[in-house]
Amino acid sequence: MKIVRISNAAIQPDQELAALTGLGGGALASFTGIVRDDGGVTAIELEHYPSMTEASLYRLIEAATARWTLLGAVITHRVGIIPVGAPVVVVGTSSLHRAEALEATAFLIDRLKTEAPFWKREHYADGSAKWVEAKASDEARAERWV
Amino acid sequence: MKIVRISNAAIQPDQELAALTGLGGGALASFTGIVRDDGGVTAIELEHYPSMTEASLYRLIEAATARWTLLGAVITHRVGIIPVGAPVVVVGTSSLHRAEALEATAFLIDRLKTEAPFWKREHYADGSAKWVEAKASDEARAERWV
Amino acid sequence: MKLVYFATVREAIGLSSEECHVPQDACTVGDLVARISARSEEHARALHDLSRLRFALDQEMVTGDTLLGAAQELAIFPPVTGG
Amino acid sequence: MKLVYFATVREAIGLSSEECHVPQDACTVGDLVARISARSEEHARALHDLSRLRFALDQEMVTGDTLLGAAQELAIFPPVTGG
Repeated sequence: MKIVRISNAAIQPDQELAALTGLGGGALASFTGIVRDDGGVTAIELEHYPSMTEASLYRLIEAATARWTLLGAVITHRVGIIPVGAPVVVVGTSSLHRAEALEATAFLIDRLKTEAPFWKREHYADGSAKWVEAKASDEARAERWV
Repeated sequence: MKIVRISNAAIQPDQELAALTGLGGGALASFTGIVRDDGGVTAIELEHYPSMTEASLYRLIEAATARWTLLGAVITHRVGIIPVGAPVVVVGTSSLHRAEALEATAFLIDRLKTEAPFWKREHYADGSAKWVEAKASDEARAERWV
Repeated sequence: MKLVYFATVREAIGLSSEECHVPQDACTVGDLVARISARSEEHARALHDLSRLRFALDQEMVTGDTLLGAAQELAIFPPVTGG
Repeated sequence: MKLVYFATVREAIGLSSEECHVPQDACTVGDLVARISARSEEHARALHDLSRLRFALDQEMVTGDTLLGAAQELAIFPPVTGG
């Protein structure tokens, strides 16, 4: 069970993860990324590369299932304008035992941050906007999985 | 925000985790343990040490918040008879950035498995029941956090 | 002192809890457990292998060499298996 | 070949995509990007620092030294920042 979804509309983490239940797994791990009110940010805007995005997320899931025995994995990423407090991304995995689901979930979000074709712009109350710079710490976390 | 709950009734992971949203965090990680149909198991039965259980889980959350900067943490554990496919335990954490929530969630479930006063008995279709033995692999995972 | 038993220990002894007078010469958890084993054949069977037992003194996990002090409750149980 | 631009690259060039004839002597992604920079001042500004650019050839992430081969689409963009 491998599900990738790109959504322009608000995402509900529990709905995205619902497909992971009932697979017979004993462990379900998930990560949800939420827009933070970071120094006056009112919303973020997510641009992506439509013809590449889904395939890129699917490849991440393939890499995770090659590495760990998973019963299922889900990645849902929202695009467009996303207000503070709303989920941007939901990653979830199911496995028989907990180590696999916990590690695969961390792997998927770490690699998504450095490999999936999304770009984030922060919007401020005064109407200005600023592209977010890639972080060296994200590169370092992704490197852990190489 | 530190919440510990022991429940005799069915638990809904998303309801248990709801308190973690709206804390201003950018990251929410969670783990749900589910009863597996393991070699004909129809249900498990969870015994616990009522006067110790909540304090023990609360201490785990204290240990996690001493180690990582968390905005919130939740542990809900079900006790009594729990059918196959139902959640046994839900652990969730919220933090500004993802590393803290991902690591703290793994820490909490790993330590819960070796330190919290719960004992599990498997029930089979023929009416028999068997206490689950503690696993060396759980000890090993908990040791990683020492 | 109140003794409380859980899981396989509770089943083997056939009791959830019982009272116990702490003898003068029982200083540690291990000492007291050795005394409790003498209570019956069931106690002896349940408590003979200390390495397979875990203890909590006043609801805090402790090891066999912990001093009893003024504790009110000793819990004896197998390694935990929750989650 | 189709060129597609995203985020800061798209904004600096002022286009989401454009067509481009691949010259005979442009063998690698880096070669082609160097040729594209000559198109305008905006292209030059957007593409001058290869170390701050990332590339995808037919929707697969590649590095500047990757051969163009028979690829149909080159995407040029800054390091990704999703999640």
